[in-house]
Amino acid sequence: MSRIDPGIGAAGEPLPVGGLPRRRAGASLLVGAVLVGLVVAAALVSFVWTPYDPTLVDASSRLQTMSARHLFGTDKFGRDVFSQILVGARTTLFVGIVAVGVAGVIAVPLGIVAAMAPRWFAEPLMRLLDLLLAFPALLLAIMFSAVYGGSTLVAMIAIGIASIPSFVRVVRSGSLQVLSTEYVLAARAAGRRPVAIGWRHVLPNVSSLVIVQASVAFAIAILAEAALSFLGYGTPPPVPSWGRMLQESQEMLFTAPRLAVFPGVAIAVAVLGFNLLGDGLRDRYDPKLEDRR
Amino acid sequence: MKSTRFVAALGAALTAALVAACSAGSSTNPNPSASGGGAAPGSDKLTVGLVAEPVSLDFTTNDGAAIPQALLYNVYETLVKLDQNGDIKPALATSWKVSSDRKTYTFDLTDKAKFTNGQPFTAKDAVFSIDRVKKDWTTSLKSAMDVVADAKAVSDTQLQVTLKQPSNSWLYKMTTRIGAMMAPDGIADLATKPVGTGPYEFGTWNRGDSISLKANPNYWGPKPHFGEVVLKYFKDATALNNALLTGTINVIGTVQAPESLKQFEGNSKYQVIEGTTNGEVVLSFNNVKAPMNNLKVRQAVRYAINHKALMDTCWAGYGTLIGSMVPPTDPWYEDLTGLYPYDLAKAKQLVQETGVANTTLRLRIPTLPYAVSCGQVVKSDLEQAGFKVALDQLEFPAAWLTTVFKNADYDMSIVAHVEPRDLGAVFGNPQYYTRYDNKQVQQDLAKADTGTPQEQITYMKAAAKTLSEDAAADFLFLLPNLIVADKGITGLPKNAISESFDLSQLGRS
Amino acid sequence: MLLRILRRTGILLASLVASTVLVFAFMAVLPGDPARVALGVNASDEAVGQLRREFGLDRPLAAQYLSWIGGLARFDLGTSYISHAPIGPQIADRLMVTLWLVVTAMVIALVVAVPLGTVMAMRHRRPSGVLLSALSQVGVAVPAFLAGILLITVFAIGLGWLPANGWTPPDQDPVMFVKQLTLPALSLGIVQAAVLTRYVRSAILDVMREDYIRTARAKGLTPTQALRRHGMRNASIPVITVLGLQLATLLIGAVVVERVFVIPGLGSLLLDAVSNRDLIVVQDVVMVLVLAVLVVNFVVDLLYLVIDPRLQVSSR
Amino acid sequence: MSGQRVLQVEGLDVSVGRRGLLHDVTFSIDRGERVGLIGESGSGKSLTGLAVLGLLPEDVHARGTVALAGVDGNLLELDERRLSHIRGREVAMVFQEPMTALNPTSRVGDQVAEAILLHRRCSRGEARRAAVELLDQVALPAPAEAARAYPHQLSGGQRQRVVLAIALANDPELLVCDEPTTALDVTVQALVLDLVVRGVTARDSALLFITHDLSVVATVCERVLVMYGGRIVEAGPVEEVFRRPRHRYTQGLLEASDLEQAQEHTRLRTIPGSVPPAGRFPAGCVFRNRCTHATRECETLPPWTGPSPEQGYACFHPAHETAQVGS
Repeated sequence: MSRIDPGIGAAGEPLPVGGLPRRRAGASLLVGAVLVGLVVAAALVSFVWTPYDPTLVDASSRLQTMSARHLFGTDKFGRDVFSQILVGARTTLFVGIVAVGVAGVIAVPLGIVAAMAPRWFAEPLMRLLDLLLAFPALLLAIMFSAVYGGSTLVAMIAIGIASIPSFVRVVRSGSLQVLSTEYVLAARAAGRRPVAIGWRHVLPNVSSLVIVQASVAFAIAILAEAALSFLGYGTPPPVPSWGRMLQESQEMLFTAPRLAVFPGVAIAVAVLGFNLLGDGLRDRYDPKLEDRR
Repeated sequence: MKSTRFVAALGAALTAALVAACSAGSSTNPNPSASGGGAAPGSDKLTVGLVAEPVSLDFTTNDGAAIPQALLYNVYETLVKLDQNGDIKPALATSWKVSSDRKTYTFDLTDKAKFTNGQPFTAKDAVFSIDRVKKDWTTSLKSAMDVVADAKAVSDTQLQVTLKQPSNSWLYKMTTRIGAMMAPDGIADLATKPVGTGPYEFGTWNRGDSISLKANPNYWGPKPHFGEVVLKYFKDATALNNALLTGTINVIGTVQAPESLKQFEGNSKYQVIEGTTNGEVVLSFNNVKAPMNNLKVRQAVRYAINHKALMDTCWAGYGTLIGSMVPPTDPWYEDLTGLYPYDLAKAKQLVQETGVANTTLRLRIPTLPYAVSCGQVVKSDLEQAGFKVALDQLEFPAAWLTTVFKNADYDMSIVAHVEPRDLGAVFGNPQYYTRYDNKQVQQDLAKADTGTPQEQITYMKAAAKTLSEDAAADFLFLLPNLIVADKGITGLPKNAISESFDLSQLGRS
Repeated sequence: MLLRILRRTGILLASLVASTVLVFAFMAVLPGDPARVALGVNASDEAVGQLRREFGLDRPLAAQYLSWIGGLARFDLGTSYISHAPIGPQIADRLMVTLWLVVTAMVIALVVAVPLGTVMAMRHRRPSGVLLSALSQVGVAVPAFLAGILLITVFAIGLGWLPANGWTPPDQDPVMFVKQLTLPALSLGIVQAAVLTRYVRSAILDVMREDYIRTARAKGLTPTQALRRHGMRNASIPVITVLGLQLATLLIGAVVVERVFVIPGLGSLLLDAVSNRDLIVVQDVVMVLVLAVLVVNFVVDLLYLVIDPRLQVSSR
Repeated sequence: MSGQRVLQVEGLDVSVGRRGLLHDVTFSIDRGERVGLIGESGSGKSLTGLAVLGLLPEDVHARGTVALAGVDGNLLELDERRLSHIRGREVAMVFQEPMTALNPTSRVGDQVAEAILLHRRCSRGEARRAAVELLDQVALPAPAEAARAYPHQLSGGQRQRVVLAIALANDPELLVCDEPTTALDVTVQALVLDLVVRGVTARDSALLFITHDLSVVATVCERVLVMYGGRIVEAGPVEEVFRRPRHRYTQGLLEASDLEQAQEHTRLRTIPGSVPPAGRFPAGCVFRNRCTHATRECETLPPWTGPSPEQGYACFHPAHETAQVGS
């Protein structure tokens, strides 16, 4: 007699100790999606409708409190805060998309290449990226925007570049896993060209990792924009930006605290939304990791 | 054992944590009386909060208003100084005479003044200082001394200065930093150790934080009340307010967030002082470049701006509306605000007429609080009149100086011209960034400088009026001098019309 | 193990050299003339040219680079274009300030995050754990400067317990130093604690699922004992990685909080230098920051060696 | 049935939420007795082992009684502190995966010594010496040096011996082994099995040996419990059960592993279908959806047939004399 053919019971995995179906992962995903949806909805609505022109200065209606006419009140320029929050959502999303876009477009191919390339190439590449990680991204963004001035875009590209290393790392380790699977080995054995393998097999399989990482990077970019705007190096006026609204509200913190509350909450909601979304997606794609971060 | 290993791994951090936690705990012990920091009542130390720390203490090689703000009249003295009303008063020179051809000035100097390095101040030092401006200064301001033909010491207490031609502005300029009197052996380390004859001597400089000035024990004039005055520098207005509210500072020297004054005005612990400055906030035009070279376009801009509303929104209603480049403290001031009243219909009509609506005007502003604030209002106002405006924020100083000031690559900008009597500098020189070239104005200015004091007033008035009528720029408003201080601090300068934040009169009631 | 340390040191040195080139190249492309800013707007071209010669800005870039790193190698950071003061002592002062702030914040973060994260992990299925976890998510979403503003509003202006801003060196007035350090360190620390808590939680959760924890419990250790004796050390490996990254982020992230609390740290020195186009100072500060981050990474790698015996024998 | 009873499990039900994982598991083990628990993956045998040690995950709930000699009361109702005194002293466990069962950052000697220190009053030095001795007992070469090694410096077989040493450190009444050799090389398997048997024999401990490997059971155990779908479907002396399996599942299990048939070039027989996921077994006879003999009758739960819980089966259509017996 010998050991039982594992074939008979392969499908029935033993109950993993501690790994039972969880309801929380779904909750993060749901709450995250709702919060992000809120921000996206605000941005979309602002394209077709805002109660007032968010940049229209009106001295006669300055510093009004919350009312039916001005839902969130007005600022010292008499601009409608609610309208500014709506349009500010656009800025926030724009910022995230640029930063994540820059990082993604560069980092995803780089990560796959780093996984597939021979060691003499991949090793120095990863070291170089480590070095990039050591560069003070926020400060470089400040310098960029100080020097080239007047544009969030420039600063966000800097933030995007700064998030490349972590992106590459994630994509590379995911790609290495995919590359060691049997069907990729088979494809390699069959003589498929590396580019085709990268495109057909690796990319689709790391896409979930990329989405998770993008969600996290999105939140980081939003925080960075808020910080830059707060310092006066971010989105230039009069384009509404939550970070700058917060900064402008400073001098009236005691006389009109609501001017700080609305943008502050908006930033927190957006960041929280993207973080939760990232966590939820991670749990869904990789249940074993539960909620890291 | 594992536990000991774990301690080894994280031990250092945790021990540090405990220590810090303990000390942090003790510090949060509520003790409101001690939160006043070093400026508790009864001590003779005063802390003044200011914005923009100087990068160096050497104004002979570094431009920037922060250096004379801290040092002039306080550490360095001049022969003559400007008082709160804009009049020239004796300082190190107890009296002076002007020759009838108005080219020779004879100053009688005090014999009591001593430099803080121990040397007595004599006419030789005055000659040295004047000559040094021409010889060794590198900033552009040195040109004000070009008119001097010769300076000589008649005796230890008498100085004679001969000008190449009569100049009304020269004596006035002697009240600014170029008139600062320095000692020949006190200039070795101007950037970090200034030596002067003033009521205060330079103490220490915590870079990035504060400059401390100590009362000069050997001062020749009335001794200052405070033994030490600390000038503490802040990056933003809110931090300044918070510092005053929590007793870290006693005085906000220049309020940069006038909206926040509301919280002090009703509070009996504080006093708010409102005065005027020389800072005309100018919406400047690039007068040689289309479309701003068109008078009608410039007029349209001036009609489109609701100055009262602008001052209300962006500077909380503080300040003075001016119709030209002259503050009310100058002798040739004239109310010209009626020349271009707010008239949206007229502005719209002019915009239509000139077809300027098809051009996007670049409003390139420096990253300064008043400019950022006013820029948004100006843009909104102009767009109401049918203009198209792109608002560009350029980092101040570097980016703005290069783009707007040096290369005149702009259509409109907003900047406060804070130098005293700067009409001529801003609009009399076609090379200046306003690129304003008006022969009439230039002639009037020349006549004003070389003429008698009465002629000076007449010609300056004429120049100011021409300027305004020709819409060489729009004059948004005059920056107010806003000071908030603990109740009981006296002698604070009401008006900021000299280059100095004059600390010599400070006291406590 | 020795081989590993040598190898790691080699990487550190190579990274340093590479980063000097990167930093210098970056500065070289920044527009804006320091000489002109120093002299003011009306300065003549001759005067500007003279000052450029004085600074050595007229030399070829390669020569400028070599003289810069030559100075660095001798710990001479050069002289500021604007203030004409030596840069080294200035940076040292500012770095000390930033380090005090950052290290205190880090300690606060650790003291909060390690126990909290552990509790969250051990109760991750119970309502209390889920609630804490949700709270930490909110904490992560709050920008540090916003936390700073709130703290100032409540504790400085509202309650008057602590000064709203400012900085006093510890040797000048230790009491004031601690008072002024508390709020900024808290506002940095709390946000970092929120982030760190989540990492601690997931590291502990991962570890609790490890077989050796089950072995330990089968030996007769309670879950808490098992975690303390066998889990913590292993969980500390990923946490230290994050700690290193956070320390690096904080060195830079401190700049915003430094602004809110008017603290003369490295970040504000850099911001000032940028706006004055004091490029040599900018270059030095960025270099110091990069160096600090590289050193932190190096130390983290060495810590791995201490903690994880698996790395001690084989050199990869 | 002779000798003193060490473990008595009665009516053990284990569930997660509303999903039942173990049903009415009843068995006992006497001092010095070696009992095998066999079944496919997912049959619930590991859970049974964990339940005996009280090591079930937090959200897994157990009902019934688990009684251990020398311990008052039901193990399932004891608090964590009491349990921790029992674990490692009265009852110990060896796990399936030696590669991960040891703390990678701690020396193996310390890990063995810890088990001793936890339950005995002795100095650290004594514990360490005892640990070396234990390592010697499990035939680790150069035990003194091995004690100073970290787990990663040992092979899988060596590590499993360390785990065994930890388990035997306090001469437990009962040793539970959960597939201790599955992850090991065939050559090492025999050695480890031998050490397990020698270890329990020397201490006169009871052994619950969980495995899916019938041959291992045949060599190690005297008695066997067959588990499927969270239920014990058959029990009896090894000889008896393997010669004359009564339950159709046991029969299938034996046929599937019958090497001689395979040598006759016939296709290796397998049990049709696959094990359903935990908690998704059919009502009635848990095996009926894979059983070729199943009838309507099997939709009700087959009763236990046999003289005692230690011997018998639960099947309506037992394989009597018709059972094929491997000779």
